[in-house]
Amino acid sequence: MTAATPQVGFDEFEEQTWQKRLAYVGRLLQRDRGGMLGFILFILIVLTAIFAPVIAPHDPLKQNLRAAKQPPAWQEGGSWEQPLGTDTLGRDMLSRIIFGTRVSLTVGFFGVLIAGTLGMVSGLVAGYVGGRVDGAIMGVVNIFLAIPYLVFVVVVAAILGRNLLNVILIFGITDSPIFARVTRGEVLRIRESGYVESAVSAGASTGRILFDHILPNLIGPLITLATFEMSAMIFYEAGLSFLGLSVPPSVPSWGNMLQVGRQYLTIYPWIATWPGVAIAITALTFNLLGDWLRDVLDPRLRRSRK
Amino acid sequence: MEPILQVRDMVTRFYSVDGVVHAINGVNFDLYEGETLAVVGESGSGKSVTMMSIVNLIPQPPGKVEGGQAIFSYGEMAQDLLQLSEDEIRHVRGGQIGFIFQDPISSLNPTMTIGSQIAESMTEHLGFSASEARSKTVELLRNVGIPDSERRFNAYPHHFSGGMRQRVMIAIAVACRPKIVIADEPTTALDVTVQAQIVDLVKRLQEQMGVAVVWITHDLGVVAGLADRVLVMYGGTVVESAPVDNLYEDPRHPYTIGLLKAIPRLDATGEAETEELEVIEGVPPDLYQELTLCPFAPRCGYAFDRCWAEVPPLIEVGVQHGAACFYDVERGGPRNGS
Amino acid sequence: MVVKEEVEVIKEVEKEVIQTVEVVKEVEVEKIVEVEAPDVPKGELIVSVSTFPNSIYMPNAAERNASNVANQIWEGLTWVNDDGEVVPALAESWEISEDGTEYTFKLREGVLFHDGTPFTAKDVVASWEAGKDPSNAYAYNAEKAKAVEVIDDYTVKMTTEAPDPLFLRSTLSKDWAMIPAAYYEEVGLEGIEKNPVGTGPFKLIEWVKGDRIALEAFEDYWDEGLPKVAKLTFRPIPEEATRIAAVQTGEIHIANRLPADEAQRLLGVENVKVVRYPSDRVYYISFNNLTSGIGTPIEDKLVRQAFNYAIDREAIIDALFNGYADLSTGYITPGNLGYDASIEPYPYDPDKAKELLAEAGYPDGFEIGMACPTGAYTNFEQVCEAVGGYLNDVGITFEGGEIQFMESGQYWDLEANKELPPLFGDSWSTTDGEAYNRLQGALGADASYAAWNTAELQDYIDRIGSTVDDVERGKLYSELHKIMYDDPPFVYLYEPNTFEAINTAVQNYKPRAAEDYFLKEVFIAGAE
Amino acid sequence: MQRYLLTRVVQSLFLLLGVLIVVFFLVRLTGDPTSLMVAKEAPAEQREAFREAMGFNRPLIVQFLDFGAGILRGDFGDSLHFRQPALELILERLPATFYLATVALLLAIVIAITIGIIGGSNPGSAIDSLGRALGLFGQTIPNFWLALILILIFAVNLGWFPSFGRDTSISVVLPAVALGFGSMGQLVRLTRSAVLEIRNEDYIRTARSKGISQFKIGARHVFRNASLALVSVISIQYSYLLGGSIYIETIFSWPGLGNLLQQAVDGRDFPLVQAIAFFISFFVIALTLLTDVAYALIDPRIRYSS
Repeated sequence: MTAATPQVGFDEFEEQTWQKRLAYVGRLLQRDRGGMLGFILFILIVLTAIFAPVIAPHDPLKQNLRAAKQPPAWQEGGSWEQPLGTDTLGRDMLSRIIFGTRVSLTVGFFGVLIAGTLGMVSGLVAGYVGGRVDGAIMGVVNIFLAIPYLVFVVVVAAILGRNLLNVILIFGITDSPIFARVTRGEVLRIRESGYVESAVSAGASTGRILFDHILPNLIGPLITLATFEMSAMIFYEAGLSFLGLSVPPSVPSWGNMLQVGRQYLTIYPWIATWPGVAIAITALTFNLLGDWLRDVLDPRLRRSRK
Repeated sequence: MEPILQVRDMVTRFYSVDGVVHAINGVNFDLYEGETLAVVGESGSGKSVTMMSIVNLIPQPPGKVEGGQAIFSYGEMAQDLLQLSEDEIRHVRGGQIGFIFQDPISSLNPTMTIGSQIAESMTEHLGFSASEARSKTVELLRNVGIPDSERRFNAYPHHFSGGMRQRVMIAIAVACRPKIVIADEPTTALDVTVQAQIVDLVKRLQEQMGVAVVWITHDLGVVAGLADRVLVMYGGTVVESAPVDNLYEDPRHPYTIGLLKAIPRLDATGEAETEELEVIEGVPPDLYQELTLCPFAPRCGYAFDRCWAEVPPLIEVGVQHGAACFYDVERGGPRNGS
Repeated sequence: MVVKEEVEVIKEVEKEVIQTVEVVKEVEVEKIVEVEAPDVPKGELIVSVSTFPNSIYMPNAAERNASNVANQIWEGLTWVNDDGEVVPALAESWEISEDGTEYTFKLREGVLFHDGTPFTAKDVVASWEAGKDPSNAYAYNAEKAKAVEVIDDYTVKMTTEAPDPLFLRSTLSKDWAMIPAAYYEEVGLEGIEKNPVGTGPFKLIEWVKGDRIALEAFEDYWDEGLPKVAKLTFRPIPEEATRIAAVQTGEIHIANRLPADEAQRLLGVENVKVVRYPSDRVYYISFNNLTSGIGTPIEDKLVRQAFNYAIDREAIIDALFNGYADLSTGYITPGNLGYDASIEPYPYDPDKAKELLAEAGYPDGFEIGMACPTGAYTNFEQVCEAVGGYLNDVGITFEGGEIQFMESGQYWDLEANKELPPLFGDSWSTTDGEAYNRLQGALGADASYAAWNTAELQDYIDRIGSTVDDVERGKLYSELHKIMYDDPPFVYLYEPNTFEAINTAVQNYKPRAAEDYFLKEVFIAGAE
Repeated sequence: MQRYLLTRVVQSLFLLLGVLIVVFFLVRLTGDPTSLMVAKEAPAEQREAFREAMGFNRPLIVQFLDFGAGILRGDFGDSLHFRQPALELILERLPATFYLATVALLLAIVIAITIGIIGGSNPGSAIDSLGRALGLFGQTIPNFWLALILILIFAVNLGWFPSFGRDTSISVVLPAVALGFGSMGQLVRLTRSAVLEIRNEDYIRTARSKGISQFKIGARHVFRNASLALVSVISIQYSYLLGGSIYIETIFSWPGLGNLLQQAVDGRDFPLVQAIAFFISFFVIALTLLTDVAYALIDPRIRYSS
């Protein structure tokens, strides 16, 4: 260190008590207004998803075709009964958007969980064992990366049929190669660093090395990646809906709502606007959060700051 | 003799998440033409930041030079470097003041040939054409002891060993025949055997070019055979400034005294002396606090009430010898007027 | 049998359809300058198609967009005119034998193919042979003729296995394309498809796949004075919103297949008029009594009636089609032969539905499987959702908790194998002016897509299929209409309207209920 | 270097083979295209005859070997729907997609690099804020939605650009913007964070200590190193763009491969799906190879050491 640039102090971070850590996270958030915004929005979105039945004014599936396509309350012909208006089947937009949070978060969370688990395990094995195993695993990963995403998704969707579980599975499978690549890269990087070598020479078992040395170092980059991928999945869901391959039309997912509203974009703009806004805000949230997490967790950035 | 560089009351601060870091708190020193000035201190003492601040090399933000002067005089010209615009100061950097950094591995651009990295500053400051710069560079490479320099012009940094890279760094620093070279711990990252070669190289070039060298180090041990004068820094201030012999024989600041006791000395036979090395008790000062007392007071065995109340200025204690201490070590009591 | 009789009966029916073609928005009258058609072909007419035509050779043109391009290049022996009459085209006249299986055609003389060769009897034989090549998707259309013989250069005799009421109207008018025999011999089927040579008013200049199909006027066309435009270009634009944008900017002249709501948007646009007309396509929820529906409550007639009462179809039409669709009363639609106008659509009466269910022994409703395709038809997913909601209201719940939505390819596979649940949604169109094909396809004992069949229905279908006399056939249709209303094999939903947006410069364009385009008389006002 | 290249080429060939196998069997798992190809009214015998004629009733492995042998002859089979050789169809459409995706990518790269480097070098400046905003919006606006809005504004209301097709030289503008927007966002972020990281590198300090002008530091030192980060993701971005072209080409009626792929998948046009998947994979793999070589050219460390 040549310049006495003040350090954000990660090294001390590890030894501090949780109160201090919390306070520290608070300070970090305070400094990064984007991260702060992302954090607050994230909490709000998660709360919305959890308490959807409590918050939503109506049943999101309750149709009333005689009151279809009502504009938002502040426009002429709207009512506060349905503050954001109604869709083509007369269902309450606000309630559907609120319940849509559940679908999006479920898809994002479990999709990333599956992709992350699959990817991490294969990446770990590939990176750690190396040699032919590495070659074989990365070969498969690369094949999957080289196949056009749409062909893959459409075919899998056609085989499995349309439902929430399948959409999660599809994203879980198609997204796992990215996690595998990142994991493998990190494992290789960590393996080359001195401390794993010294642990090996000190006779530590493979399991110990994995759990004590490699896994803790993987968590940062993987959590960051997961955040971005969750945002991407909310997008993919909308894309799948565009092709009519996402969750069944009856499920109030933002993608479905956007897809239905697309054809009314100029006449009944609210039908497409709200889900669009919901997608944008959620994607924004995860991106802000991801940016911030990357700054805080990525060891490479940490290093370069010194 | 007029000093080539006069630094007065320089203050530099860093604004970070956790608060304001008071990195430099009123630094004063002079640098004379052709001399070697060693700047000594532990990490965080502000020795590098001082030198970076002079030529606007500290990262901004978070860093900011908030006060003082740095008068740079050569020939008829005299200008306050701190007042120059970035465009003006950058011609001083590289043109008049060259830098050698600690880690030659990360300090060279991995994607450019070493030749072009040297030639770059010649074309920038001396207005050389590409071919002129190239031939000068080859010459310079030879001069800093890189064999087969014609061919090595197109080599990349990763082809070189650490010592060779440091030679390249040195070539970069002196490429435009500057008046001052600031060497920031240039040997710390190198093998012991290479260290001596690098020191010799710098000395040789200094003689050839008559350049003043500021040698930043945390190791008082290497200073003895190298420097004309020494500046000891602590907590962002200069605590003692003296000709090198003076400092070793007659240190006047308790911190310097502590430092000197912590150096393992080799006697003529190469055996380490048997007497035990002393360690300075306590921790370095908290730079988040504004400086209102002697920064060394918490660790100082001689500290008395005044030391806790004000910042001691650099007091003339001998010929060219200053110490920032209210306590007169020689007399064994508070300095006169204290 | 006399040909003229046949024509009259149908004329009545078809007239009704044509009258319902409605100009939703006319341009202010003073703006229309009285324009006369040019003497020679002038200007370029640009028409959008909503899909990428797969082939512009009739026996392979997969759907209406493709066949509409083919219609301009090829011609059949007969033609169904705008009034629904079967009129001579490449055949000048014809005679039908007593038993209705032998047709003798007198061919029009002086007709030239695009390559300059004259059209004669041997070309008809070649066309038949090319059409029934098994690699053609619609080979069975050509196979409807068992034999085609050359009598002399301008006389041809055809034989069908049994009397076929649709042979002249359908098969020979739009399913066969007359190709030059010599050219066919030279280039084969592949060559014909790639570089079509027909007798139609336009000939192909180039087909830039995915971009445009460019045609130009055929100067030696047999029908004097036609066509009226010098160039005719079809542009495939699958996205509705883009078709609407393009007709607004004037990049295209005719935008077809627009959704009702979007078409409304064009009402304020100066250079565009919007027309709508009913299309002959029935949307329905089918019941199954052949496989998955055996042993379920839907075998009970009362239950099936209850379903028809349970659904507020008017609300569905208002909400999803902006009110522009007609309530369906059965498989025989208002434009079809034998339509019984006295039959009223089932009203929305949930109480009556509950009563009927109770009477059938299901006072609390029951659970049953239902499926719908996705990506197949405009808004159909939402229609199914709405239907589901109404059925829930009378106590019907679905297996697995919800309607199964399936990608259309997979859906039709299951449908063809009769593996769909007892309730499933679909639609069936026809361009023949009568419902035979649709009835046979959805209810016939040996039809792939049939899920419902009874002896009574089969008997009617068989009789209709062999009755050449239109009056007799019309009566049979009417009876069947009533039977299928009282004992419904389907929940009848709606017959949608088709919207098109047309540039006001386009003159003499007459959209037809069958959505088939014949553009030889269309011209562009002010074209240079 | 030559050995490196050779290994990579061989690897790529294996990858391509893997893609072929996976695509072939995946596509067949969706079922049989007969229902989609043969008219609803057609009698059962004709369905069987069609199946027979197309060879769908043969064992899968036989179909695959046949397919493989065909490819070696340069024959990808005939499209079922379009009734002409799949290869011919693809070659007709390929240039349009290639052109669109390339324009979109170039647009994204040029804008991303300019804004990323200028913004990243001056954190907090107006251009940096613009870059951050672009980065976020690129991730939060679905491209098909953007496409529709662009048509409304720039074709219908302003009349500056055509609303569809590829008729004039400016036809590419709207689709390229809609297609490249997401990539632009990602690349801006990437460039910006790479620049922020590089800015802290010691060699940049060295360059500054040499008194090199800000512009030259950006152009010579930062750009070259930041482009390493960009080059490594360009093949990934390109494959994203090819995926996105499915939506964009459909909306703009652009006569390209994405358009064709959607139809082929919809209609289970097996030979066409296989051939398109193969070609897109081929391009992605070739591009990956190319970028790796480019990477090696830019980064001297790789050139000699691997």
